[in-house]
Amino acid sequence: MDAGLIKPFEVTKKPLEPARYMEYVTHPGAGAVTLFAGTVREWTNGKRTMHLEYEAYEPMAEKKLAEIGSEIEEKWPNSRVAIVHRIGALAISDIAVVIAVSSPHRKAAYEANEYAIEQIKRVVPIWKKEIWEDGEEWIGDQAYKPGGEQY
Amino acid sequence: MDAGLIKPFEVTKKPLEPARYMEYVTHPGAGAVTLFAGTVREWTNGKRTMHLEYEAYEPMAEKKLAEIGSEIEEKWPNSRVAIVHRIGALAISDIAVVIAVSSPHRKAAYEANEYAIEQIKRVVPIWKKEIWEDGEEWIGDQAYKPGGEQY
Amino acid sequence: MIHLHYFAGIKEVAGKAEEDIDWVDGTAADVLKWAKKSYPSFDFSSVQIAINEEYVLETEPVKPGDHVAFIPPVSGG
Amino acid sequence: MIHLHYFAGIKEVAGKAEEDIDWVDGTAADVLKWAKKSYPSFDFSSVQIAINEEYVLETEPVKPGDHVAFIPPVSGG
Repeated sequence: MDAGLIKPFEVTKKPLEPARYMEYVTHPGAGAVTLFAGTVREWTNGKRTMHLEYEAYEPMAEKKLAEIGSEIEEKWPNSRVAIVHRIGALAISDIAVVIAVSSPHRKAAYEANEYAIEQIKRVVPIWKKEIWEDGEEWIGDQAYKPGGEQY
Repeated sequence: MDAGLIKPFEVTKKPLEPARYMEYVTHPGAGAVTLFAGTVREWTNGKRTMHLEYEAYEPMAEKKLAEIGSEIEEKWPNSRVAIVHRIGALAISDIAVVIAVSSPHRKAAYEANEYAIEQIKRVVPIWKKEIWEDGEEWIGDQAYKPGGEQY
Repeated sequence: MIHLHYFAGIKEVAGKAEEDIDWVDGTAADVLKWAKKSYPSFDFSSVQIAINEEYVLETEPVKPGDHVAFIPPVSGG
Repeated sequence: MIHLHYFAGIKEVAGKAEEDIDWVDGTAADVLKWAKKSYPSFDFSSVQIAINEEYVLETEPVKPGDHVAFIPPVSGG
């Protein structure tokens, strides 16, 4: 695994390898690395998901992921961040998103990681369609309102 | 990597491979996996660490790690947990501890993971010696008082 | 001319991911009005507009050559 | 006889990781008293006692055959 060739903020059709992003963010000043992997869950509210389809406005999504990374590196000094999102068809237990954050101290590493997933769900133009046995639907978690209170 | 052969609560002299523990906790009911890696930091309060030595009361430490896992699976239903701690000599950026938690939802996965590291630092009989350029010292983060308020 | 980008449910209703339309002058609100008229079966009520990959208010001017994207509620992660 | 276990700084002061001592009857506090007398250069003030791999209060009885561990403040993670 060559961590040097990693794109730290990427939207990709390829399966995600969490270990590569952990290695990418690890550095001698880090005492804590947190990693979040969003995985495809089979059952949601009693409904069985067969698979998911993710779609993105790719250039804007990558730009927004990088912005979240910059915000984190500013809010939590000496942190390092990588955020990658997979698109296309994903099966149960596949990893949709990986967020890796390193920090000198653990509290910041947890907080910054959670901040990243909240921001992704708010502003990054990526959509998920759930495909069940008897239908399918594009899921809209929440609307982004520029100038509104969410941001 | 054969996740089937993993010991989910272990104290070991071998380098830790985080990906194995992520895979171990991932299951079709999980929508979120969090992983914490405690890494050896070079600088602490202006003092340069050359390396660390970890020591454990191994059977008791593994028992305590498993207890933390059971507590988590009780407090956060449908979570799955693995916690492993490395002992012996560790170099800068080596991983000392890995905590992997899966849960149906992300909030629980973050909370449970942070709970695990707090408990480790409180009750698991593992000790770290910092070796600097000009000396060394066993580090005592905090004392465990049975019957006291910490637990 | 401006370049329009559709995603998720809008893309399915429009039957395409992109299209170019003639454009001289106007705001994001005007583009949205055009889209509502062109694809009446889609509910645009919670759709945001991005111009050249940046979220904008509906009062933002749209100039020829701009990329205008209709962003339905996102659901990544 | 009971089996004593030392770690970290205590192990360095004792010069050994384990030792067995004669034992008929007493509590964890009595074992601690013995250790303080045997290794006076170590500060036992924040040391906890575990009997057979479980933390105990100092009032806990210690029986022949028990494993008694001196647990200085832990620093794992």
